[in-house]
Amino acid sequence: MFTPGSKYLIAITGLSAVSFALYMLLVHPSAIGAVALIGLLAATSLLTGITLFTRDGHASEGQTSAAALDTPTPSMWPLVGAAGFALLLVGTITTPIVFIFGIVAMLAALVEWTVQAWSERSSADVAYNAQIRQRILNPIEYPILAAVGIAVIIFSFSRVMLAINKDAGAIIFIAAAAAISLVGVLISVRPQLKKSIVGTIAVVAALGLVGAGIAGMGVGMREELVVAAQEDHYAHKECGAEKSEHFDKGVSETISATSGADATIELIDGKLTAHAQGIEGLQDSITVRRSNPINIIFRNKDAGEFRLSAYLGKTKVADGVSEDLITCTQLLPQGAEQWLTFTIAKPSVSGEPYTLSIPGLAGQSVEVVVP
Amino acid sequence: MWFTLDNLATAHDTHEGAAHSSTGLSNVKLGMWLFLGTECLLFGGLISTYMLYRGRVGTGPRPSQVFDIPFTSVSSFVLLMSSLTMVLAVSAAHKRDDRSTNLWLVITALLGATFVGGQVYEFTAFYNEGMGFSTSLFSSSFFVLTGFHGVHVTVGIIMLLALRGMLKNNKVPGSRAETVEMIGLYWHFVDIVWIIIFTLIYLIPA
Amino acid sequence: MANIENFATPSSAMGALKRPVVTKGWREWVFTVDHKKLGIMYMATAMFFFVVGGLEAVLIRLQLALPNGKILNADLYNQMFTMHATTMVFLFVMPMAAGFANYFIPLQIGARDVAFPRINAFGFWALLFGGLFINLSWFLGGAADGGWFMYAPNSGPIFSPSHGVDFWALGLQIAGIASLTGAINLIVTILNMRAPGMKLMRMPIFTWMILVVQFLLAFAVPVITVALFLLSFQRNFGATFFDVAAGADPLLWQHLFWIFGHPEVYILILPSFGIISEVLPVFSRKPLFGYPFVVFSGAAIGFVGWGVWAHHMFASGLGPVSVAVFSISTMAIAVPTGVKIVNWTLTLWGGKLWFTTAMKFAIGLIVLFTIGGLSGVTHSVAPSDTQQTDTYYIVAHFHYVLFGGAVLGLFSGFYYWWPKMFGKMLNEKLGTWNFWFMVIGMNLTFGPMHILGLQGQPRRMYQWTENRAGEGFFNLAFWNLIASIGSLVLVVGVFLFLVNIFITARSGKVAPLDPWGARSLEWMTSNPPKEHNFDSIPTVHHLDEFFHRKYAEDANGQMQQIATAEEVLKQLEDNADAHIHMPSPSYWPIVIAFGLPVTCLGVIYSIPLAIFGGLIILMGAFGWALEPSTAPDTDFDPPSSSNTSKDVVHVG
Amino acid sequence: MNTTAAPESHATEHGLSTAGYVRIALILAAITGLEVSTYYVDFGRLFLPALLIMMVIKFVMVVSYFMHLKFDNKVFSWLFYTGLILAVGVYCAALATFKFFG
Amino acid sequence: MNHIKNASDAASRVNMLTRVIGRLKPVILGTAGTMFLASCATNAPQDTWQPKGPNAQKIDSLQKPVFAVAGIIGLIVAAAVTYSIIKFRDRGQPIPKQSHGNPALEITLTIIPALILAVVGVFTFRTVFDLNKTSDTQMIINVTGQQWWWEYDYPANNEYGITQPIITSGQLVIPVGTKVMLRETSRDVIHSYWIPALNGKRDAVPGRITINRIEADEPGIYAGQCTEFCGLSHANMRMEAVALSKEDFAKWVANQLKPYAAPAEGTLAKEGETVFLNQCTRCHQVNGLTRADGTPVIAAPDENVWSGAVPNLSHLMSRNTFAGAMFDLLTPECRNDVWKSDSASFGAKYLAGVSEPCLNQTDLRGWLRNAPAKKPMYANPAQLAATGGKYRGMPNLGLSESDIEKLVAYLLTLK
Repeated sequence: MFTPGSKYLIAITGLSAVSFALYMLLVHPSAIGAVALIGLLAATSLLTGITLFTRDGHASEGQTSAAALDTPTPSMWPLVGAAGFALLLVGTITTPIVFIFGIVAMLAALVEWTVQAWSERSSADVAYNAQIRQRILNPIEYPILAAVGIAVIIFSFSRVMLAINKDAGAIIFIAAAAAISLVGVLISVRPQLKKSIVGTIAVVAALGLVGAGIAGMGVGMREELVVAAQEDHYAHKECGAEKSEHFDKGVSETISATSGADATIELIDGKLTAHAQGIEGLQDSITVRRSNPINIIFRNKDAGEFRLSAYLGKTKVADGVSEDLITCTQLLPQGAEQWLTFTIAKPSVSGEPYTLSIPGLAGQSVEVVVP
Repeated sequence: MWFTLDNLATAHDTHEGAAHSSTGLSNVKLGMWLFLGTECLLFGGLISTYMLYRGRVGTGPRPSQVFDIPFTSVSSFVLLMSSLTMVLAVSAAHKRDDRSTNLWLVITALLGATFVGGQVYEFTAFYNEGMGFSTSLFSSSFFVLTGFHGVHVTVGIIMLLALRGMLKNNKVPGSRAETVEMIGLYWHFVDIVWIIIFTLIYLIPA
Repeated sequence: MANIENFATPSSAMGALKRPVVTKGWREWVFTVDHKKLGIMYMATAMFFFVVGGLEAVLIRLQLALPNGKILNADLYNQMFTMHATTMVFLFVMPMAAGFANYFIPLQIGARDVAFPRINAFGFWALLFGGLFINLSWFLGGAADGGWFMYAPNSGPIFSPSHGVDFWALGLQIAGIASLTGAINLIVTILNMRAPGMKLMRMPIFTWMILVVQFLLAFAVPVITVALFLLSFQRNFGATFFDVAAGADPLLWQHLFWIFGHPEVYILILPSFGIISEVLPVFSRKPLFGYPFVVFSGAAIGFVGWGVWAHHMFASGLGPVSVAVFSISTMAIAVPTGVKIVNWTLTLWGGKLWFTTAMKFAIGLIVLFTIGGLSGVTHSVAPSDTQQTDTYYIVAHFHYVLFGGAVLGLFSGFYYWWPKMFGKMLNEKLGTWNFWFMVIGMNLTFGPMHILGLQGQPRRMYQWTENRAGEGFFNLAFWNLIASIGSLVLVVGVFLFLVNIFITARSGKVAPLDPWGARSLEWMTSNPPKEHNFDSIPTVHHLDEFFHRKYAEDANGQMQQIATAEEVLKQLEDNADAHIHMPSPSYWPIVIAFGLPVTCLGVIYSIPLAIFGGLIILMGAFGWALEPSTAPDTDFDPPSSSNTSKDVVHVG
Repeated sequence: MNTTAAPESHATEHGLSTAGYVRIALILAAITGLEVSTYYVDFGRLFLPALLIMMVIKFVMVVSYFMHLKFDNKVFSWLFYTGLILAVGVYCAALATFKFFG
Repeated sequence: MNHIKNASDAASRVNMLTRVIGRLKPVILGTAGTMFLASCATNAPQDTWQPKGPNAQKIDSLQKPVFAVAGIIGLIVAAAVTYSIIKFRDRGQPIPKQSHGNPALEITLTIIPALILAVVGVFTFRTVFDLNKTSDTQMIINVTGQQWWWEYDYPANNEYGITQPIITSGQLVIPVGTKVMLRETSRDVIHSYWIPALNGKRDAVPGRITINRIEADEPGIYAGQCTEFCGLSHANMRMEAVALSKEDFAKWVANQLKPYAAPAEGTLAKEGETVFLNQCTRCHQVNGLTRADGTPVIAAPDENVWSGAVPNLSHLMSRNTFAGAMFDLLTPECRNDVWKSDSASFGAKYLAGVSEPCLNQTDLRGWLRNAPAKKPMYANPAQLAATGGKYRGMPNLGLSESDIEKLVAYLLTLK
């Protein structure tokens, strides 16, 4: 009991399934292609399912075709489909985004057009046909439209925020929220407000947002973020006595867990002392395991800002050239503490000890012994 | 998440309506509150993970180096206001004032979308400052916690808009007021989670 | 033009698709929302996984029968014990209990279905697909190999490079969704849909225990959800949660896992407690001794169960304060458990005991669970636990609890409720054989493990060596062999049950209306129950309502029969409700549930597939929300004769 | 819409009047402002307790008024607060074993 | 089912039975206990009921009474159930009174176990804190687990003559009567250190340091096994604790600190040293070993193995085991000789190390020939994508038989 419509859809579904399988198996699959084909497959199988399930919806051709064929309604979907195809072609030679837009537009056109054509043939009654179209497509259209709407708002808004500076951002953010709320209040307290005015406000706001979003995209990110991305300044530690502009900015945290510390290193009265876990008293050297992340807590109890710097031996950068391996905490103000984790793989050799020291404070160091 | 969506339509499943139930309460509402109770344990777990890991930064920035308190304060404020508009929608629904219900639902959704937009901005900015998903324990747990919250907000927005569409087409099953109220409960829950996140994660330094 | 009118009717104007109208053949099961059909499907699924998990167990025991076993290699062995535990816990005991709950809760509280029938159907399909999804990993590069506790960092991408752990984590996530929805559904059902007059303290004890279990599930599942998300994010998206080099603390996983995992233990055992608390009174011919105590001890176990999780971590270096506190709280939970055992024993005391197979299993539970409970007390003592944990002593302990407790209880339930579900009596003679093979087999298998453990054989070893087996005739080699032989006896026992099902289906005795002289509401309907359960909802005046409708005290204080079960039922039928609305079947639960494993496969292999799965779920959700509330014909006409389960079908 | 009555006096079956809700929202906004001010003004030792207390107040207000828990059947409160208290208790205990609070 | 025709007859029989049972109770209890003990293996090396040090002893004296109490309660329940089954079976008696319980009895039966548990709780509490006491520690040893072996390093400790850190693996050597603190951690996954005769287990958690205390009363060798599931060869991750008298321990320390002695020129062992330098020093460290040009050899296990460490072989033949204590370096006869010796002669036998006739050639050669075949490890180069090409265990080096011959000769010199 297959209607011609469902046969047609089954065929398309089958074809898209085959092409998807072939694409995944034979062609080197790319995410875009896979998404496109699987989208096609999803859409066609959904339509197939719907037509199959609703064949008891009086949509059989014989009953209604004669009447229906006389009343073709104007449709924008062929146009959308064509535009989608154009975008797809443009996309293949420019950027993948355009390609995806093209695919999406074509899919949407395919689905809408097919369902529209099918529904128009289902009876002679236009209202009934519209209803049947709605019945099938609304559940698909609503979520997609909602998702697109949300995505546009989120995307545009975030582009604007990225483009302007932090302070202006906060102000614009609150202004936007206030505007939305105010419009809400306005409409709410003036029930006689005309629909057209509300519509105009909505369209203007939407256009404004999208325009601002595009402008924001054009401007790109604010300079400080661009610089941050280029420099990656939190990865670059400066382990001497200098005060790094970024790395040392705003250290006031204390560590929150102390369960895994091998030793606590404290700076008190200009002296560096070690307290190894499980050993009573203070030591001037700690024995640590090789090849194991060593967690050390550095606590600055002296006035002034100090950092703990760990010398971890040398590493070969090229034949005959080696470099000191050093890691460090940030500059810590008095009373602050920070976690330092490092790993030493090779045993200590006499004469070249591994050490923990305070840059700018001579003569104070804790030896790290690795058996 | 989808469970909540289900509330759009479950009212008619309960062949014994609220009036006949043993407690005199609606099944859907009882289920919804229970669901929110279980969500406490979900967010509790994520928040605890963050609390445990917030100070553990090997590479990359520490919390205080990236957080932008003025911006986040505005975010919190926006979400708080959306709670107000949501409650107005619920209130209007109970008064059978369709126009106001629709209006406040849309306004709530818009405020929610602005919030999520702000979050997308925040994530992008953090990423540029060298804080990727895998950078440190702090970054992983931060993104997972706030990301889960963001997903909850997004689901809420979708539900609000879907509800708006269904109201338009008269397709809301069961009592409309109750359906609006259920989505309202979900939305407020997302708000109270943010109240906690804002204080514990942003305002209290690691 | 007539069509328009059709569309304008409220029921059909709402949805994109009509609800299924054909309810014959496979559609009867696939699109059903009937709690009884779902209950049976839950049980069938669970039984299937019980056999799978049992075969895994047998392979494990065969490997360990002799020193340096060669049947499995180390890798396969690790997968085997991981999947054995996962299957038995998540895919056998939990779904089996869910099946019993689904089938009998509405019947026991006098309801016609659960609160959210479609969610109920979704829950079942999600569980089935989740279970199949986990087991799919066997064929796709190997199953999970980190143990069911999946301790980090051994579960990380470096130490477990196959996709097994991915399948495991995502599959449990799916099963977790099923459990969570099921829990919310059953709690609402129990709270809201009780028959008139059924106060909380008149609810059957099985219903009570299920209520406690569902609360535990509702609050415990989100915790494992968090843990599994963290694990999946680490394995699939490069998060650092358990990456020790980045400073992570592996104990985080242990806490999250056991905060879920300990309530989980009670989730597994309490349904069986509920079952035997139904069975013992029926076959002792007297009410459950101390009903309120049993109820409150169940609730107490539920509460205290949240405060004991760290006893699984006594050896992990929590520090003395935590260890001491959790040690004490663990001892505390023994008290309400003890209360239950006392009450069961006192229910037998002074009764008129009828030793049916169901009763045998129930009594077996009392004794064997007591052994498991007491061995549990010995390692609530934290210092002893550091000697016993991760040895076979623990394996012995929890198998006495879970096999001697949970499984025997479930089997008791099979024999007790089979006539109710299928209208035929399971063969009692075969049942007795089944019982003895299982009990002897289980004691042979798990009893020696006490000795193995106390004499120092650790768990999870793919081989053991004679070097550490000691000397003498009764050395560890001997006990390992005995345990393996016992497992085969156990297999025979379970096989006998399957045979019994088969024989009963072929030529079983048709069950009388009230074969056991039962006491609670689920027996106040035909065998099997009609689609709408009760022709009229009974009004409840007593705990054990059915019994009190059949018996009353005479002047001498002796119980005398005042009505037969048939008469009680007749009375209900005579007052049948005129219009009974039953929920209509639906296409969407299975569609949404199917979207879940597709999405998860996508997470593992390719994101486009995940998007596709997401689309299925989204479409399913909208179809769900927009489908009409009923199928075209909804009204049900009252029955004309008593045995009408066949004629009455219509769920509209 | 009645915009004059005090929130408490106008508590109906479904909660407050519009003005009542707006009032609650204003209080919440004010508390949020106060919270944010801790970032700029040094509260000394009061910092942590003050923030936590304000958080709890906001939480409870939203739950009680916006979510109507105050006006609704106690069963809902039981269900929700059971989950909440369980979560707080269990997770705080877990964090305590990591020496989080000391 | 047999139907007993005469109910009163049955009842009297039952009564007699219960009386007999009551009289025999102590006998039954005693027999059950003895039977349980008799049904156990003798001399099981990891028996948890054979404490050999004060820590394990504390646990033992705490748990034995608990076992006894649990056993008695179990018997009472079993007896009560059995009695009910016999006494109250359906013999046609009328339907019993529908009594719903007896609150007083219930409360009593709730309070009694609660009291018993409270008593147990008090003792548990004390023992927990007692076992966690660390202030009187006399010696510290770092214990590091990795897949699938244990490394021990002894920080410098002048009191015991340890002038510079000692590193060893497989066998932990401690002086008797000394309170030793083990600081445990792991380089990869969680392991658990467990010598049942000396103390309960304690997990070695990566990123954490956990503390466990052991002390042995008498010289001897105590077996243990990793008890936290740690992957493929978890079953093969064993360890032994060797307790030596204080004097013997000093000798052991002195031997460990002894500098490297190169084999004499022209011997097979010298050729073995060359093979070792070429094949083994990528990962295995032998302290003091130098290349031909005199530069010290420093192994780089971190570049080849995921855990970043492999056993240090400096004094291999002073140990009795290899490959994570999975295999013995001694032949079964020699091993028995050491394990079975009394505490007086044990020290000397252990310190003798491995001599050529005692060497377990089969396993050692097999190991050198193809290690992954002897012990499951992720050592297949094709499966190392996840670890970036690093091994998790010893790979198959493809050594020739003559190389193996030479290596064995060389290894025998590492006393």
